Amino acid sequence: MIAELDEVEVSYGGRAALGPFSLSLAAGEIVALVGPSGCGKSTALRLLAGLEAPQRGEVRRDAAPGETAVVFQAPTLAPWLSAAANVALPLELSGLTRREARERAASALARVGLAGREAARPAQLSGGMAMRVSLARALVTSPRLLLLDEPFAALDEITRRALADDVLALWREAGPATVFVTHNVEEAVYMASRVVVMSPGPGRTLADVASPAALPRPPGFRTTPEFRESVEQVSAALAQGMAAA
Amino acid sequence: MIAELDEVEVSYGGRAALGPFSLSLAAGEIVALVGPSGCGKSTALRLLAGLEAPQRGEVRRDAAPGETAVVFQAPTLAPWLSAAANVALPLELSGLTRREARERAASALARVGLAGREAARPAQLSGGMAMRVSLARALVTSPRLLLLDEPFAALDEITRRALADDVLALWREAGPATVFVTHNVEEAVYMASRVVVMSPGPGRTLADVASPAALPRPPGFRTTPEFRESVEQVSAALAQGMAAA
Amino acid sequence: QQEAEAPKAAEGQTPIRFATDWRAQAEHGGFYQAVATGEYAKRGLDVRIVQGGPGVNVPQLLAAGQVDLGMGSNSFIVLNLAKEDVPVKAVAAFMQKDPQVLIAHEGTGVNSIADLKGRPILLSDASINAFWVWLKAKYGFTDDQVRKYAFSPAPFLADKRVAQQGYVTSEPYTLQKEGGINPKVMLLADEGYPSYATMVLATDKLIADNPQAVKAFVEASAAGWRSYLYGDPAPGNALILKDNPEMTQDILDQAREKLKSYGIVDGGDQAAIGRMSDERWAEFFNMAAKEGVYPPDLDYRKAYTLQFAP
Amino acid sequence: MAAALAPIVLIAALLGAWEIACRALSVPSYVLPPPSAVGEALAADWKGLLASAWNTLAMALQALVVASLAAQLAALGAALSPTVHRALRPLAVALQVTPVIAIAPLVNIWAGIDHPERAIVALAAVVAFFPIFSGAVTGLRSADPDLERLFDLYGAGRGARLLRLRLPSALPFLLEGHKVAAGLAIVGAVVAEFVAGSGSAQGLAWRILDASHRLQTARMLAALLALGLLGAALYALFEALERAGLKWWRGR
Amino acid sequence: MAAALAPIVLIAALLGAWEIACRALSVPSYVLPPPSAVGEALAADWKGLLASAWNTLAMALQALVVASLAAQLAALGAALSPTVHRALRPLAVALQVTPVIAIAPLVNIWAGIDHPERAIVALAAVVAFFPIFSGAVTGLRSADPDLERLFDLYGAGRGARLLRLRLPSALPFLLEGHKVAAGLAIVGAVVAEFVAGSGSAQGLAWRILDASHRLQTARMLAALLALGLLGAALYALFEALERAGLKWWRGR
Ligand SMILES: Nc1ncnc2c1ncn2[C@@H]1O[C@H](COP(=O)(O)OP(=O)(O)OP(=O)(O)O)[C@@H](O)[C@H]1O
Ligand SMILES: Nc1ncnc2c1ncn2[C@@H]1O[C@H](COP(=O)(O)OP(=O)(O)OP(=O)(O)O)[C@@H](O)[C@H]1O
Ligand SMILES: [Mg+2]
Ligand SMILES: [Mg+2]
Repeated sequence: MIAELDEVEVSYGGRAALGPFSLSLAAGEIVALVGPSGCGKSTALRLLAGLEAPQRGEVRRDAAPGETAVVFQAPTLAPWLSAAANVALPLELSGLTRREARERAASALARVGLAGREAARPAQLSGGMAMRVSLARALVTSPRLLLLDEPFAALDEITRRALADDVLALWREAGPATVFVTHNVEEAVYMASRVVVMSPGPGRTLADVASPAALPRPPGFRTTPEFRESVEQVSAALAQGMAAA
Repeated sequence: MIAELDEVEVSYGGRAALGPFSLSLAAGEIVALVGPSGCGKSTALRLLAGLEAPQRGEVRRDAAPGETAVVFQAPTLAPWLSAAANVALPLELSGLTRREARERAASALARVGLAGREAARPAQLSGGMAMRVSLARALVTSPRLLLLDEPFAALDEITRRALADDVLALWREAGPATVFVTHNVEEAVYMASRVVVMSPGPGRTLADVASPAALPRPPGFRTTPEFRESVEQVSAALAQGMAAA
Repeated sequence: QQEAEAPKAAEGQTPIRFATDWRAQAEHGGFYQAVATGEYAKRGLDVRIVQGGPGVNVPQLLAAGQVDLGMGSNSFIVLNLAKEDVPVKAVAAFMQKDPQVLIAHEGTGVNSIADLKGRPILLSDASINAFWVWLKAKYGFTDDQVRKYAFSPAPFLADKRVAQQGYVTSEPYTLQKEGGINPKVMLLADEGYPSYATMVLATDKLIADNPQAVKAFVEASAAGWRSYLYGDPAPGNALILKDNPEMTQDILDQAREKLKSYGIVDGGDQAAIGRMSDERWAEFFNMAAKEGVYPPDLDYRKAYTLQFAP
Repeated sequence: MAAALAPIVLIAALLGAWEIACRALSVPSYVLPPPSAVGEALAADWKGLLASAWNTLAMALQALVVASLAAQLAALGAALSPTVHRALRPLAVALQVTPVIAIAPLVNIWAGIDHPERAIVALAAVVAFFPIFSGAVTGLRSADPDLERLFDLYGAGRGARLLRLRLPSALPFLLEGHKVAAGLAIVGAVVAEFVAGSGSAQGLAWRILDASHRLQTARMLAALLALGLLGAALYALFEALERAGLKWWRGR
Repeated sequence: MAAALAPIVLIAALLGAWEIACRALSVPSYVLPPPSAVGEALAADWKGLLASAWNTLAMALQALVVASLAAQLAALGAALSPTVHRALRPLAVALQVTPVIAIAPLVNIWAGIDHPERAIVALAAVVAFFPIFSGAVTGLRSADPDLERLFDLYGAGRGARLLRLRLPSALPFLLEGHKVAAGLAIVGAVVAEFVAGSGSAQGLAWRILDASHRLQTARMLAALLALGLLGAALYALFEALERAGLKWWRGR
């Protein structure tokens, strides 16, 4: 167990935002979080990262500082740093030499399709590019706990699939426990070992759909009937939750 | 003709970002813009809005100030105003009384599923909620020219489809010439009378796929073979463009 | 508006506003005494004293008509007015000796002003083009001796080599009381420094329009000074303490004592209170003009009038 | 709790060290009196000090209000028209670098010898003007460029843009400017009193100056302490205002 | 072009009105001389004025450097430890509200009677300190909260967080603080020269005071004009710096 939410509840200014909600994340697991807009997915991610504390319930984490990487829903880049410097930042903070950090940053940027844009400032990048820099910064540190908040939302289908495979490749190498939020059900089923469907309003668990196949995915997985069936199952849970609200 | 880009080229700091690119938008048309991340879609939208001038080529517009509405890629809300006040802002600026503006804003917020959150500040909203406020602000003015930059990217499938139908309903009422950027090919084909596919790098037009059916969509349109065919066509053009790069 | 706010004169009295050059102190004692003992009222004047301060420019107040009469601290100030063609004249001098002193530490080999040659001296900005000119001319002092005096004697106390300027009525007592030393005090006037001090300035217009009022003011002030120095100073002191709450009785007492013992006001001759003379003005002007402070052809006589002086 | 005590402990330690140093080195009290002497002066004078401090505070607050209004009006004018901006900027800077003592005589004449408090307020306002003006000018230009673009699209006029976009965007800079200006208004009121307080003004300034001339350093430090407390209180007020303002502004 | 001329036209108009008013009302020149008289004084004195202005500028720049270093160090200390912050803040405010004239004698003693320039720099630095300190403190707290969260996650130490997040985030506020402080350093140098100069020192303060003592108001205004130009030039420099700095900071 790397991280666990145990019947947590969060509210802002008296308005319930999440829960009661539980989620347990074992080492090497990939969990997809899907649910309607505003149900508390980002909040759950912040709890898992230890950036916020719940009003009720408990959060248990087994990751030291520096072992967690997060991609926030909006690209959170330092405007005064180049793309490469932004990506190199966590490496430099963890003690790597500047040169090595920059080298690794450059290769991480190339991996997300931004070779040649190392020197660009965040303000000079398109929305999708900025999000990819943010993703590169998370992947470059080889974290034990990886938390991704809609990392591919601003990306076209092809780039999206390429990056999904990239995250899976990283996962094969280092095996970080991963939670990612997505609105794309197919993506959720393709990438995750488990898909957690949340209800609207203050989000609770509606369904917890295990993957029909082991990770990494067999080739052609997206076209198998098991895949379609899981997608149907998740979509149905989602639709049911929203209809009930 | 409401707006037209005529062989425009844009570059930033000597690096080509768009073009040469042409796009002509007739009254009452809905054009979807799809293309890989960083190809210049947002740039093209800014040109159409008259917020930026191209280095080469010409932009022609036939919309007075106040007749254009834009949803930027990131929700661009005033942090010091409530959701309702943000939406009411363009109305108040166009001379409506405060009361009427607030009433209309409230109904626009209800339309995007944010009834009851009128008083919330942008910082208290989730990413998808903020984007919906931004969309409500654009729709509330009944513009002649509507420019949407990935308005549904941060939304779940169900909310997304509901809002797409909402935009189409608005279009039926007021018939604004609309350009919207999306990464969802099915959405593009479903909503648009024409899908323009852009190439990577400095974006050019790769394909211009007309809709197989008239707007508004017949019921069950998403399951027709014509729909699937158009989707295939657009996807193929996209994949081809990226492979060539 | 000015009219409405002008002080109401008592029945038949001429209202006079008199601006001093500093906060109320014993150096203004005679004027306060004259107010307190009714010397002005007796002569048909309703006098209000307006205290000065660091930013109060008496000649400008006079020129702008904000006050009727003002105090001229020394002869340089009065001649500066003449040089700039300000239509103002000195009508009486209530200090025959300028109380300006130089102060040095005891036991540093300074026995007279001449011994200060080559030593650092703390001088205020206003002194540089005033008595410093005289010192340079008479003793061969040079500008590189000058250090800034901001009216705190602390830097003087901190450094034995240093000398400083001062008023005979003020700094020596401060140094004695707070600094615990008995410094060497040298009065410039005793070495022949020819400046008057504490003059009464009147505008040419007032002199022309209402010479009786000026005359009455000078007479009453002289009476006030006589009473303050040789009578009971309590009424004047009470007014001073009221106007300047920072003032204390001991400071007033010692200052009055110094004014008397050094003969500052009357130069040793009670009858001379308020007096000015052409010779003394000529002497002063010739000294200053020789040092280049004024053009030699300046008509210094327009700076004063002997019409009212006793 | 321990954290709240820390500054008190620090200050107590500083005072203790000062007292011991004064006694051990037998520093003459006109150079630097020990805190105990300052305390005595404070105890002896506190009534007068309180009255004077109140006087100075009243002047400073009036000056702050005047400066705030004038600076914000000027900044609004500058924001409405680049021409006004170019014309006002050098004047504002010139005003900032003009020493109070140089213009005091003119202001004294203008205010009239019977209204030294007007002169004091005017001079202190001159001192406090610039940080608010500069903050307002910078703040009025700091709006989110994308929001500016939206206002372009809405066809918003200059006035509407100013009131509904630039002014609220300027808030953080305005708050910062006022925080700096508050202290300047106080010191401005004191300095103005030095040079314009023709007798009837009874603030802290004359106490400080007189004590300094008379080498009564303990009395001077007591007055300075009162001034410092005044400044700290006003600053704390403005910092609380800034925190609340920013919280409101950001919406969380 | 027309826009560039506007301020010149405005200033010319103001000067014209002033000249006419002076002549029409025959204001005595020692109260307010007409601009032509100021111009003459300027023409007659310009060499000396230039030298004095240079002198004052040199003092002001040294003071600004000292103030900038001290204020930023203090702000960094405050950012590293809330305790230091709580302890420093009231001291900084007290320093801001302390009138230069009150501490001048002490500073004079400390600097030594033969080094008035040290005293001037120290006093002017005291005057310029606060806006930089306040701007730095505010700026160091203004980092994007999400970036702060990322630094939490990276397990960044206080030092690293300060250097790599808070300091760069503070840049806009630091620039604004320096802009305000630049003018204060100049006026601080002038005031310090009033109270701590070497009597014969040749800064602008001496010229202003001397002219004022001699009732040569035109000469005084010429010196004030030189001071204003100095301030405007320094301000323009800092504004250009601010613009360039912000452009760099934002990356566009
Ligand atoms: N700082 C805050 N203050 C007040 N309310 C907040 C705050 N942050 C989030 N909320 C509220 O908490 C709820 C959950 O927000 P959260 O961001 O977790 O949603 P989400 O599931 O990530 O939505 P989305 O898919 O739109 O990003 C929302 O109703 C939101 O308005
Ligand atoms: N202000 C700017 N300065 C420099 N370069 C810029 C600027 N704005 C955009 N660019 C560059 O222009 C190109 C096109 O950007 P644009 O935002 O139009 O892309 P996009 O198609 O909208 O991408 P996405 O789908 O990721 O939002 C990108 O390479 C981007 O780096
Ligand atoms: Mg979210
Ligand atoms: Mg874009």
